[in-house]
Amino acid sequence: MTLREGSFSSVIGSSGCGKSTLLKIMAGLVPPSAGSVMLEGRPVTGPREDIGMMFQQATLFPWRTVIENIVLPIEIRDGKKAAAAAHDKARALLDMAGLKGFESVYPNELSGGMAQRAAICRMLVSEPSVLLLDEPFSALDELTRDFMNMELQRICMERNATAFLVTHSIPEAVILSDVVYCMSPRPGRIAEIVEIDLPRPRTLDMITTPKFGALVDRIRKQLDEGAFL
Amino acid sequence: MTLREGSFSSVIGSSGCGKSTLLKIMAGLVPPSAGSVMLEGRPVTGPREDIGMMFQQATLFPWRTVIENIVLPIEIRDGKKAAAAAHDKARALLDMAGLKGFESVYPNELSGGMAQRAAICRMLVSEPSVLLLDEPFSALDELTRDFMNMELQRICMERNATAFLVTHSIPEAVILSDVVYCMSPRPGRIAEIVEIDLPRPRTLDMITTPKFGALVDRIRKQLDEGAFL
Amino acid sequence: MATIFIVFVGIWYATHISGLVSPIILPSPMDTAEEILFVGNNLLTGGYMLGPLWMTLKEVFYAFILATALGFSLGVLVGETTFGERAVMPYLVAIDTMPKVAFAPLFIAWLGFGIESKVALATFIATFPIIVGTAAGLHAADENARMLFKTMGATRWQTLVKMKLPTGMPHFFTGLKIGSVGVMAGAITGEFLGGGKGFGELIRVASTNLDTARVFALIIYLSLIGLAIFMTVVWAQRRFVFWQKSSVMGDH
Amino acid sequence: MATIFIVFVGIWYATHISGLVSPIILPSPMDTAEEILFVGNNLLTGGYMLGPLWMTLKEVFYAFILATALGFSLGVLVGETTFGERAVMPYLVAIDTMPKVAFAPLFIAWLGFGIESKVALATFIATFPIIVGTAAGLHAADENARMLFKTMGATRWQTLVKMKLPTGMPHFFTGLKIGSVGVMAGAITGEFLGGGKGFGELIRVASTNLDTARVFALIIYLSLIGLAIFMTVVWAQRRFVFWQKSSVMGDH
Amino acid sequence: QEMTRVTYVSPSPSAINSFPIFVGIGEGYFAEEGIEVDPQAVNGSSAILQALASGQAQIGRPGPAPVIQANARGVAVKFLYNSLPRSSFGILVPEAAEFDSPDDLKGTSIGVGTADGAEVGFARAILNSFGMSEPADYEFIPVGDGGTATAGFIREEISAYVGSLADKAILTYRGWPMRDITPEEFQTLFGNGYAATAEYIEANPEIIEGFGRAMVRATLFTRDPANRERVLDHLAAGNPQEGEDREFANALLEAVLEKGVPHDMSKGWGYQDPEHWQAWHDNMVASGELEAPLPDLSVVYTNEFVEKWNTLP
Ligand SMILES: Nc1ncnc2c1ncn2[C@@H]1O[C@H](COP(=O)(O)OP(=O)(O)OP(=O)(O)O)[C@@H](O)[C@H]1O
Ligand SMILES: Nc1ncnc2c1ncn2[C@@H]1O[C@H](COP(=O)(O)OP(=O)(O)OP(=O)(O)O)[C@@H](O)[C@H]1O
Ligand SMILES: [Mg+2]
Ligand SMILES: [Mg+2]
Repeated sequence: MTLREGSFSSVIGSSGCGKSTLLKIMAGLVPPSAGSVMLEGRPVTGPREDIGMMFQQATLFPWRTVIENIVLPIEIRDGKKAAAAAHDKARALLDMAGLKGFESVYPNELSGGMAQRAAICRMLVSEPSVLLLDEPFSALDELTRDFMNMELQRICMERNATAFLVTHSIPEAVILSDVVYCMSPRPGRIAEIVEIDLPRPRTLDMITTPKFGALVDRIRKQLDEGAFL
Repeated sequence: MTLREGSFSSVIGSSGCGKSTLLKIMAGLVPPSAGSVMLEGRPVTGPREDIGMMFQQATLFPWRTVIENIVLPIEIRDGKKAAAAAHDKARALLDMAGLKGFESVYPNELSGGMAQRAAICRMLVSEPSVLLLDEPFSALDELTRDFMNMELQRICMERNATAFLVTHSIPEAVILSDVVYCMSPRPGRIAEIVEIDLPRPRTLDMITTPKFGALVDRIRKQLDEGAFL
Repeated sequence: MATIFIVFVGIWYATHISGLVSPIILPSPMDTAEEILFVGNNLLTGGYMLGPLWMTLKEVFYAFILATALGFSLGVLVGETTFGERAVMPYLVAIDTMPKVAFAPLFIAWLGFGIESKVALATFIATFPIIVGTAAGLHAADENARMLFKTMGATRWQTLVKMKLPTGMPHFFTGLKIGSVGVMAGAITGEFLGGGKGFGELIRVASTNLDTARVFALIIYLSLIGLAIFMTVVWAQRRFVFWQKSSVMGDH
Repeated sequence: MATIFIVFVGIWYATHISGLVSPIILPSPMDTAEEILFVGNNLLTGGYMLGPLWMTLKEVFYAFILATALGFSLGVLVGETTFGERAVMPYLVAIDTMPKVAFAPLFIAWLGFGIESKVALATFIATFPIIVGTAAGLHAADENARMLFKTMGATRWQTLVKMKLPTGMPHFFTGLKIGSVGVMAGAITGEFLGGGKGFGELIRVASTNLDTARVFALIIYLSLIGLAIFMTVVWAQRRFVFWQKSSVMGDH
Repeated sequence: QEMTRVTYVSPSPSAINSFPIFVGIGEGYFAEEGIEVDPQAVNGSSAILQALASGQAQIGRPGPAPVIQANARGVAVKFLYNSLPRSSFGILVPEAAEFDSPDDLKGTSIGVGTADGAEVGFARAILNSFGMSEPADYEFIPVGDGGTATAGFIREEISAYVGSLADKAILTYRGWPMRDITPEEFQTLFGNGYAATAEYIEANPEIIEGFGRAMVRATLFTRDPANRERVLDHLAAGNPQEGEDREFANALLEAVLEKGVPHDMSKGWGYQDPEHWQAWHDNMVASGELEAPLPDLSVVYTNEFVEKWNTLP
């Protein structure tokens, strides 16, 4: 499995097949039991700081306000001063994520979806060159989700960032990705690799095109084959 | 807002509009700031035990194996003995949720979706007459999700249980519900009540019927109107 | 609280008038109350007890600061490093098990009869709970938070300061609460063992003179101070660990 | 660990030969080692020290059991009820601040010279950390878990037993660790203060006779026992709180 | 024969300081009187009096000052047997120090132990008689036991140490030779002795009789140099650790025996001189330890058993 720089890949597969684990291996958080991960020609042995990762849980820190949580990666990389300077940027990200006005709120006052959005903002704030996303939009309503998807595409294209997304939504995978990896159920293997050759930038109205429908169907069929019951 | 006994209602609305809070108020966990909740003619002042609730987080207890987590409601209601007797039932539920073989595993070895499924099993095991579900299927792949939806319908119809579901998937809301409540964004109000008059039992192939499509469109339009941007 | 107090004094009074216990072991509540007034009066009018009180307060204050600093540092060493956990902790436990009394001569030999040796002993007693609390706190962070910090490329130091320590605050405060109480006991023990012109000495003198009511009165004043220190810690916890429900109230 | 030991003994030896500290205060490492052998030999050959050792072990054992039971019960009272938190806790803090030494005569008056009075004192000293730890643990459960138990119609008792207590286990063990060390110190203090034919008395005799090397040797044996108790608690924690990372290892 | 159990409390675990008890047990003198002694140790005289008052112990060995103090507080405890007629305390200075008399100590700090409040009164009485008063002329520093006292000497924080005869013997034996500069006339400030509550004495005169007789016999036995080995054996049985180093134990015993010789042999062992009691009492009043003089000092001690004790079978 090779991710080209600037490419957008998705992984789709049944629950428990090892997608989160795969992501953790790619981030260098968990040692792989076999095989190796290479990033920009060098093997990944430990975590690297140009990776932005979002876990399935939001993992916000309760003692920091939302905006402080968001600038945390900056604070870690460049110190307090840089973090203070990044407040504007963080506020812009919050606006984008529909969290305007929640800057100084503590995370325990956020709803599930809001926490997830805040976690996305935190990942984006440091402009990482590789994004690893574990079901970032699962707790969002469709509308917000579509909007966030388009934002994500814009951000990745702007920065030529490499993204790797775990999702359960086939349309989401198709609209965002260059390649979709379908995983078979436990033990998870990559069952099929589907190249998505829709033109970039993608727009939401592509969803209604027949080509899009065909791709979705193809992936769904693939997943049905390995169905768990 | 009135829930008929044995009816299935869904709430749909943008993230952060107060759906989880609504559920908590209905369960009697949080006092409402205005209005009151009546259940079977009596006002709900505190939590009641014939309510089965699932939160947005799985909230499994790390010191209990999966099956012990599942029989917990029985243990609480009827004691240890009844809980031991309910192991078979719990195992059947686990099979249904595709968690066969994970009975004696501790929750920290489950994936996100598996934990969610275990939480659903826990809710179902005590056969509550009212089900309050907060995005129970958000971390599941489409296939598992469809399957779980059908199971949920079957269980509710079998027991004539009243169910109230928070979801972000419009098709999910439509296929399961008798009534769909659309909430407007913050501050959350019920913007529209859509009655779903599809015949019961619903099947997955209804999704492709024009009537289904029309309902989905209607709800989507309603939500678009109150869009958050 | 008042009820408990009344019941308590009631039992005390009953024990007293039953004549089962000699007044040199358990004085009557009235005698004790009288002595409390006497001591209070002495303190308020700037009598001879004010100096000792001030001395003990100073000891407690310095020892608490020192114990917090020391306990925190050692707790981080023990909780954060394998070296600390494996190599240092057994020594700390072993040292803490030792009767502190045995160290009094060493402290006096090195630090003299002044306030220093008492501060050292009180610090010694109060440090261990803070070490254990801090170390336990460092283990409290969950897997996801750890991984998140790794992906952010946080240094070990940053992970410690920005994640593990805040997460461990409730544990740290548990240790601090226990230590805050120990520091008072430690100062008095120190004064008992040698030198020191603090409240401990007043208690000693009263005790040798079999003036048990006075002993009780002095001890009650100490308790109030101890309570104040403890409450300060509780207040600090409410203030700094605001995200955790730290009270029973509003719970049911 | 061995390195620390060597460095430690090295400094000790250097202090000794510098002649700065009289051997009455700090014996030489060699003398101490000799005494350690002597005491070990005495114990192994069933000499007169075996009885006292056994006595002290019994005291520690009973006191630990009692302190755990008492500390746990009071901790639940304090952590679970408003009454406990508001009305009982201040008294517990106040009592714990008091110099325990002042209570020794009372314990002897009521419980006699036997093992009971020492057990009482040791229990007294070790209980407070366990109370604080248990109470803190009861506040550790998160909102979701509480709500879940409410919807399940759990009684207060069930919520306590099946959720709050397991959740609070790490805090409880923090208290237990501190208490396990306190119980040893308490037993020895009790023996110092009155009666009891335990190890504390051996230390006291050696100390009055200014046989400091012997004092050190005896204390080292006590420390080893204290360490063993502590390690038992650590082991129990690993065993019972298996879901929490309780060690630094495997962490980085 | 029915044995009566008597719990005896001493202010320290030392068997040598309570030698009549352990020798009496060892030679079976108590058993002959139908008494089974259960020796216990607490920390200091106050704890002894508290143990007596609570009924946990029947006979103890407190200092005279705490006994006066207890009576002043309404606890009727009677001194029965004066075992250290010559002061058990001394103002000790290092052998090499240039102090020879208490008034040389003007302007210095003096360490006092913690075992007994009595030594403070003792030292204060002596220094008062030299016209010195605290804090103008000297300062007391409570230093605890001998170990901390040596620390005080090393740090030059104290110039003298008011300690017991045992302290002197121990310090000397451990390489810190000490000199006693207490003037001879203060030898009347006697040391610890055997006491019981008035109530107990009244209810059990025959036990007091038997107990004292056994002690006198034990004292005589101990004082016979021919018995020294057996005496040391008995003492080692009472406190094995103290008896481990026989030379040391012997030195300590010698010191105790030296201070135990009555001022007037004709009155018998255990006799208490009313004048000496008065001296103690007056000292305590003068120093303020005792708030008011006792109306009748004779309730504090009794010599009524002395004759019977000294009439040996
Ligand atoms: N503990 C709290 N204290 C104060 N405000 C809160 C708290 N929890 C939630 N809120 C606020 O209440 C509103 C509704 O939250 P709720 O969790 O009900 O949203 P939701 O509709 O479930 O959203 P989602 O779909 O993202 O889960 C949010 O705006 C949130 O900021
Ligand atoms: N800490 C762990 N120890 C042992 N096994 C684990 C652990 N975490 C996960 N697993 C197992 O690894 C498998 C893959 O888990 P993973 O979390 O990667 O699944 P996933 O594909 O992300 O599923 P989901 O879509 O439900 O999040 C699961 O079968 C799970 O039981
Ligand atoms: Mg996953
Ligand atoms: Mg929600």
